[in-house]
Amino acid sequence: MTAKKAKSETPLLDELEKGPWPSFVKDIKMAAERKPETMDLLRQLEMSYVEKIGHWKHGGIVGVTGYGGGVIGRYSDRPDLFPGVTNFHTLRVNMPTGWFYTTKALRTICDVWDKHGSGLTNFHGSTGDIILLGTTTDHLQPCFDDLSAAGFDLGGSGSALRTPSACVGPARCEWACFDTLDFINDVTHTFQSELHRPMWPYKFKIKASGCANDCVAAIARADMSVIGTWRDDIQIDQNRVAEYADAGLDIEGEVAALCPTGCIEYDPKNKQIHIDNSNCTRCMHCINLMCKALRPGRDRGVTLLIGAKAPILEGALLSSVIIKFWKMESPYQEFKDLMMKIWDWWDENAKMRERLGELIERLGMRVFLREMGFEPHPQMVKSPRYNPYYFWWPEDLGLEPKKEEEGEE
Amino acid sequence: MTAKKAKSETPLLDELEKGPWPSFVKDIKMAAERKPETMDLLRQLEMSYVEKIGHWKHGGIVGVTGYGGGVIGRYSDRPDLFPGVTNFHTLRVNMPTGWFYTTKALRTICDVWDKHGSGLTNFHGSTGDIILLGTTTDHLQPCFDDLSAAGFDLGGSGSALRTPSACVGPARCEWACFDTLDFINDVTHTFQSELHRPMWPYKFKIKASGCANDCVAAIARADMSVIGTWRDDIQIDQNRVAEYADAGLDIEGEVAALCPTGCIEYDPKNKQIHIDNSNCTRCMHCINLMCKALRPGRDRGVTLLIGAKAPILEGALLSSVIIKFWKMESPYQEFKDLMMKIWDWWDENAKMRERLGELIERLGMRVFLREMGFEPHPQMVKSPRYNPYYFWWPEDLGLEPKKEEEGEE
Amino acid sequence: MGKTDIGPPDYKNFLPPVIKKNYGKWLYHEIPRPGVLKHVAESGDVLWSVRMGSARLISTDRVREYCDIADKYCDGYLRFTSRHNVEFLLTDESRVAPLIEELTRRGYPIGGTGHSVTSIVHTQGWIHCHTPATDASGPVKAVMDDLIEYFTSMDRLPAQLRIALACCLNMCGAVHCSDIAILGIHRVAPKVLADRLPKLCEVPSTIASCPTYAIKPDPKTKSVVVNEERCMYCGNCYTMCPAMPILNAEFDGISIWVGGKVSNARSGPAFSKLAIPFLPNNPPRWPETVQAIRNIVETYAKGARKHERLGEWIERISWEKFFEKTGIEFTDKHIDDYKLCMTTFRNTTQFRY
Amino acid sequence: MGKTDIGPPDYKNFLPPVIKKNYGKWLYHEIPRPGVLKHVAESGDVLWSVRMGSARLISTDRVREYCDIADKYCDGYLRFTSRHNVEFLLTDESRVAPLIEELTRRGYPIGGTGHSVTSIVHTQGWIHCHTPATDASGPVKAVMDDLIEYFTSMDRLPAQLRIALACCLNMCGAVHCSDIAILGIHRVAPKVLADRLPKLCEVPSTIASCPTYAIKPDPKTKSVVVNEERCMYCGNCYTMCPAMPILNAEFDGISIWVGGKVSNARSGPAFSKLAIPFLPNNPPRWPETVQAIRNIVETYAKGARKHERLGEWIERISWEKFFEKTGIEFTDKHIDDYKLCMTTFRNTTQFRY
Ligand code: SRM
Ligand code: SRM
Ligand code: SRM
Ligand code: SRM
Ligand code: SF4
Ligand code: SF4
Ligand code: SF4
Ligand code: SF4
Ligand code: SF4
Ligand code: SF4
Ligand code: SF4
Ligand code: SF4
Repeated sequence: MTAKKAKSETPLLDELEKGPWPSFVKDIKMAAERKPETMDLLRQLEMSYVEKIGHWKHGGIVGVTGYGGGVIGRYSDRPDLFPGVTNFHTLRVNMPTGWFYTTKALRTICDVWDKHGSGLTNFHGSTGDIILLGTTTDHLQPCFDDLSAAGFDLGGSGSALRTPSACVGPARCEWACFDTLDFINDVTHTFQSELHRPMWPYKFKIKASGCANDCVAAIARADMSVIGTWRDDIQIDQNRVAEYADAGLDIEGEVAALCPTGCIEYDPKNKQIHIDNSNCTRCMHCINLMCKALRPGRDRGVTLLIGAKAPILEGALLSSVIIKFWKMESPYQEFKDLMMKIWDWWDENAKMRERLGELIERLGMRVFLREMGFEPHPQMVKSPRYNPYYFWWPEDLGLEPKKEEEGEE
Repeated sequence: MTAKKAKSETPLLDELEKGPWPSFVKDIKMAAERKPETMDLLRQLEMSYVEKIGHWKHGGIVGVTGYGGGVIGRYSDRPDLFPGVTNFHTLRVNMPTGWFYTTKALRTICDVWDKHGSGLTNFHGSTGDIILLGTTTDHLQPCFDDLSAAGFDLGGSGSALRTPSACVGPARCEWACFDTLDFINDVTHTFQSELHRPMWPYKFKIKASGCANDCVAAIARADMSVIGTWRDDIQIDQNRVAEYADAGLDIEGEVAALCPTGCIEYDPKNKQIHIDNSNCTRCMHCINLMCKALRPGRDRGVTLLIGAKAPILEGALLSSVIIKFWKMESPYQEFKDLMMKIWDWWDENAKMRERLGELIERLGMRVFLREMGFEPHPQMVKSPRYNPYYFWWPEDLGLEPKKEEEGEE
Repeated sequence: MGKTDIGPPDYKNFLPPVIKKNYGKWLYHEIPRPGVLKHVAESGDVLWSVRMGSARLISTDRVREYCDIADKYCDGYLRFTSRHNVEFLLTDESRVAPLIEELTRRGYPIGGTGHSVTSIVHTQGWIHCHTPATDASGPVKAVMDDLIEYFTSMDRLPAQLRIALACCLNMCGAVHCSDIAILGIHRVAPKVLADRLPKLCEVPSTIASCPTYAIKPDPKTKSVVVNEERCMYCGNCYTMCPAMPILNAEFDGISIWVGGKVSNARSGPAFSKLAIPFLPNNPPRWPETVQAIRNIVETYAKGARKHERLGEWIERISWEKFFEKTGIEFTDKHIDDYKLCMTTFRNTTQFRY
Repeated sequence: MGKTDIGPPDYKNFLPPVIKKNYGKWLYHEIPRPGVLKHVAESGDVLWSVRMGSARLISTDRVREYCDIADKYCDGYLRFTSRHNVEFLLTDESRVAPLIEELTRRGYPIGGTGHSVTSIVHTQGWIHCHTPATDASGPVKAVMDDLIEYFTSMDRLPAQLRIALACCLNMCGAVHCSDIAILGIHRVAPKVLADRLPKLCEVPSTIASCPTYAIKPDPKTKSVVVNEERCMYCGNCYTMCPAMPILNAEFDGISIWVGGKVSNARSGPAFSKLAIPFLPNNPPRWPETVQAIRNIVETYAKGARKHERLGEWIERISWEKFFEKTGIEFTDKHIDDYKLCMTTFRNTTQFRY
């Protein structure tokens, strides 16, 4: 064993085979046993570990017929040393919504990938796709063809709709306030062209969580964040409340005292809780702690927030509320119409590589609301403006509207 | 009476003679009785009330010999109608620190002003000066000469140091953590030239409050805000605490529960309070409510904050902490040195009409700290940065420092 | 010619003896009744201060009247506060009641202490300035007439309530951090007097004066043009260049801002936020403004907990409830669209319906 | 050629029968032990989920192994979580313990539920990307090896703790809102390959790519120059233009960010804030990074109250105490100097010493 180590080509990486957490190095070696080219990935990576620098060239454009995305082109900058990864492109495969699989489906993907690629994958990419990691240019189209035949399609990349994702929702979670899976699956199928053919100023992401716990981090990273909520009262089973108390939960300290609006009153004598629902902001904390006793209300739907993104270019943004409450039911036409409207406006007005949130930042929320025909409401803001630099529409003053110049800059 | 009203030239303004709050209209009429020109002020104002628009021309530059400021030039745009206010300039007279007066001093000012001006004043302007409101160009120098002879001097205007101001402080307030009056008086005398001869990119304001209650609103409106504080423990007289309790103060609800850091524990049985001073942020709330029982600590000094200003141009700013704690004792040399250093840096780097806070916003706090030789500390920020766009000094990396290019833009 | 740079007179010469003696040695204070402060020194000495409202814009006659009163009751000592109230300073308790009586007889309001509405910090307006969008002294008089009971009492409000007025966006009062701010606003872009501009102003600095880059050079006229879509009427170009007048009788008026504060007590200093984007200039009594402020004050007084400043109350109940309870309409003007706007958007599903 | 636009396969075909039957009708859940979720439906049906850590970067062999296990215990049903853990889905309680036993025997960690450190969301790093300042899988492996006891337990932490890693400022994980974020950073300006740039890139769009306006045209070379004073190494120019490489073996490394969160529970979503500006790339085990994170985790675990997320804890104790307790040095890098910096400054005298 020690003898073998000593002769290893990848002594640094070998170190990462040890330890309790599953080792990607083991998996690369596993794949390399069947696919010798894949060993060049490990070798190149070892060189990176020694030199502390990456060895991939700036991505090139490769793809499959009919699509403008779904493939990330990648080339080694040392094909002389690592010919096996001279080109090593990635395919993004749209995962089944909610990341549910049968072993049959999974094995099918493995079969295709063993035929066409490195044998390495990511389950999953951080947008949610199945990442088939590393193949050559000539295998892209055949690989796609086989995937398609097996019922799989590519996900998004480039200036297109990115693969939408949903929390596990009604499939397993008692708090899902709408059908996240059906919704995302439906929307994904509706917007196939937007997903596969980049034609916008930049990327656009849609993510849906069934409740405010936001288990797909939609508010942090989706241009359109769809979050389940309700608008009536939290359902309370007082007997179950008493059971929690009897079981030793400190309802006063752990539940009531941590309610962000202080709207829970706990009566320790009768072991009952009273919620002032008019002040409840549906944050989920009390429900999270007492799921047997408390449930979301019955009148359920979603809150829509828009604009989240990572820092590049103008700084990170979180999504912000534009619709307080919508019923969200199949076939989701109202939502789809809204998406088309938003994309049209964005497409028309945005600069290259300007995400929706940045465009709104530049042109002003009031312009966006007006274009969408939405009424402003205080729930859209943490607080109203504190600078006095606000605009009046000519119509507000009974004057002639001016010719549109907004797109100009 | 009604008959007289009917014939009034200023029926709208006459309306404002009524009502319980002191009426400026009465005072203008009072002055006008002695100074007929002053009646033209009321007449012009009545025209403004009818037309809903001001009638003063854009200010012109007038002044007294040797000074670049202290006078605000003002001309009517209807000298044809209101010859009495054809020119109607204002003198800013530096108030005695803390706005304390003897009647003798006040009467002296009145005498000078009755001789040279409209007989109208503001006690005081919102920066703190005595405003002598309205005189002609030819009276400016004689008025100044008489004021000077009486021991008064002009305050600031233009791109200069503005009249510094202080809360009543140790003269009457049990919470003054340093001598606000002596400090401001001293600093004002030291920086007479900076006050009277505009030579900076824009105005600069200094205000000092003896404690965090900030009774001169320094943090909201002074480029340099000096706020008294302490760094040891709040002094507690437990007998007095008990007296408050006996007198019916809800110490738990009104004091402890409103402490922003929750660092007060109240023991209702013994009527004692315990303060965890390591978490006390010296907000003053508990002391404000129980001044007989609680007093600021004994090791007193100031916190320095910089950069406040009104919204023009780049948006309003509040001052922010740069020095956590300084002893602040006569002759305040360390403070004065700091001011010179700050002004030098600002003067060298600021664009026209760029306040200190805006300059720091543009060039970065790190540049300011480095120039001042201050160590960064977490108390300077509400929270560390959340964008990853930070700079490394070449020295941080062991590289050659680059040539200064900051002033360039 | 007068001596220059003598600076202000030494305040020490103006301090009453009791202050000189107990300077820096005050022990505690009480507010036995509205407008009356009783400061007790470590020595046991007592200083009484009687606080009285003032129009701020006053005649020398008025100042002399103050002096007469101070001579009669206060051995000639008085001061003004940072909010322009007058404080008569006495040591003899027995003269406090007669002083108050005389002040009241002369028509002066006594108060402004503790949980009250104190004087409105304000500015020049149509009395003396060139950029006002409203008057200063007039609206202040109208509002204080209306709120007088809040000045002369200390039991009608949960906490102190500070109102300020500025007649234009220069904001010469500290209105940007007031419980309630009254702010004059313009609503149409400045006119460009193209013929006079090249003579009166520098084109580059005029262009640079605009925070929203609405001003562009006009090579034809050697003057400038304003892109009205981008102008938010701040008036800064007019400050820099007299050939760009912005005053407009038809569209100028008042906006109302709420929830600011200066003290560090409990919560830190905070900016005031927009409550009402526009109210008309309606001299002499600005009834819409008076009524709007009374509505906010009363709603606050009814809803807030003890010691809760207006802004602290709103933070607790939420802005949506503030708009609901006051009945004030929420508009697109309320939503920030200036540089820091993204920090004001609601990035959470947490809200009240 | 394959059919296009067929979209993802219908997830309904992949749901186990118990889910199909109880879809949308779940009543409550319990977490009987770390890594095991018990969901009870209104019908009384029970679904067991056993959660297992995964390297995410896995071979098809590994996927087939998962399948074998799922076939053996779960009638062929399994899923992955939004954080790349594997969940085996069963209805038969009696098979839960044997499943766990087998997984453990095969060396898989079970956990990631409740108040635990779950899998680290991460990115490509040196495995597949062109802009990384560090590797992804390597640091993740090193950190998780070290924190394994926090993955497999639920009683060591006050609340859930979410770690994410991104290898460059593009931040392909949601690292900007993580309890702890590991972020690869560059620290020197890109080199300009002036000879190749005019061929490979558009000059105007290269200039426009820089958020701090550090790039200017260079008429001489028809290329561009970088003002190094203004460059903060974001790498966006390199994304746009391959002729501006930014990778640098000597100066690239890792920064650590803390206190972000995504859920709306109690407090709203929040960005992570800078804790440690730089740690060196030290493969294969990045000991400085591992140690820094352990220190933060332990300090938090010791100090926070139950249910308090890392950021909620810091908000309560203050940032100054965070730096004091963790012993992390506060530097000028921590002070924001980008667009919204003024909103991060301390505008109050309220602080702890
Ligand atoms: C006289 C004056 C200082 C001066 O140098 O002139 C003053 C005097 C006192 N202030 Fe003040 N404050 C004065 C302006 C201010 C200001 C500035 C302003 O309003 O522009 C503030 C900040 C306002 C803000 O936060 O927006 C101010 C915030 C306070 C506070 C903090 C209250 C709070 O809870 O936020 C206290 C504490 C208290 O009232 O218990 C205080 C307390 C006091 C005490 C009790 C201090 C003392 O022990 O003597 C004085 C009497 C208070 C009273 O009137 O009830 N003073 N005080 C100012 C009187 C103004 C007036 O005529 O109304
Ligand atoms: C007289 C006074 C208002 C009053 O009625 O009390 C005043 C009056 C003027 N201010 Fe002011 N400011 C006055 C205190 C303030 C304050 C409050 C303060 O000093 O505490 C502020 C906000 C604090 C600040 O400085 O940020 C203030 C912020 C401004 C600004 C905006 C400055 C900024 O950086 O945002 C301008 C615009 C300018 O400088 O061009 C301005 C400009 C002006 C001008 C000179 C008009 C102009 O555009 O040139 C006004 C002359 C009016 C006149 O004709 O008499 N005034 N000005 C105050 C000075 C009296 C005194 O000396 O005691
Ligand atoms: C399986 C998964 C959804 C999925 O579609 O894959 C999921 C499942 C559950 N989440 Fe989640 N969450 C999942 C990602 C998330 C995320 C997203 C993320 O981390 O990137 C979040 C937001 C994280 C954040 O705030 O930074 C998230 C915030 C929560 C919360 C809020 C906790 C809090 O106090 O902030 C709860 C409530 C709770 O734990 O009591 C919750 C609760 C739950 C419950 C109890 C819901 C239920 O009744 O079934 C599920 C089991 C929780 C557990 O593991 O203890 N889930 N959950 C995700 C598992 C990730 C993993 O493998 O570790
Ligand atoms: C594969 C993946 C990381 C992973 O290992 O999981 C990834 C990889 C890349 N991302 Fe990403 N991003 C991935 C999810 C994300 C996410 C997370 C998400 O989608 O939820 C984000 C943050 C959310 C957001 O969009 O704001 C993200 C923000 C970026 C950005 C910055 C975008 C911005 O507006 O701030 C870039 C830069 C760009 O687009 O030029 C970027 C660019 C890239 C590129 C294409 C590199 C480039 O500059 O062109 C990377 C290709 C790596 C490679 O060679 O394989 N990637 N990227 C993720 C996609 C997998 C999937 O489809 O499931
Ligand atoms: S977001 Fe809500 S509904 Fe969806 S899985 Fe998480 S807790 Fe359940
Ligand atoms: S959901 Fe949140 S806000 Fe509503 S009662 Fe429960 S803890 Fe309070
Ligand atoms: S700021 Fe403090 S010390 Fe000065 S008067 Fe106000 S309460 Fe007293
Ligand atoms: S001064 Fe403020 S922070 Fe300190 S104990 Fe008193 S109330 Fe608490
Ligand atoms: S606020 Fe504006 S209009 Fe009023 S005095 Fe100040 S500068 Fe003049
Ligand atoms: S008023 Fe303000 S926004 Fe309008 S043009 Fe002038 S400077 Fe620009
Ligand atoms: S974070 Fe940066 S380096 Fe890492 S995968 Fe994304 S784009 Fe590539
Ligand atoms: S790395 Fe970023 S900041 Fe530096 S030049 Fe390139 S785009 Fe500009």
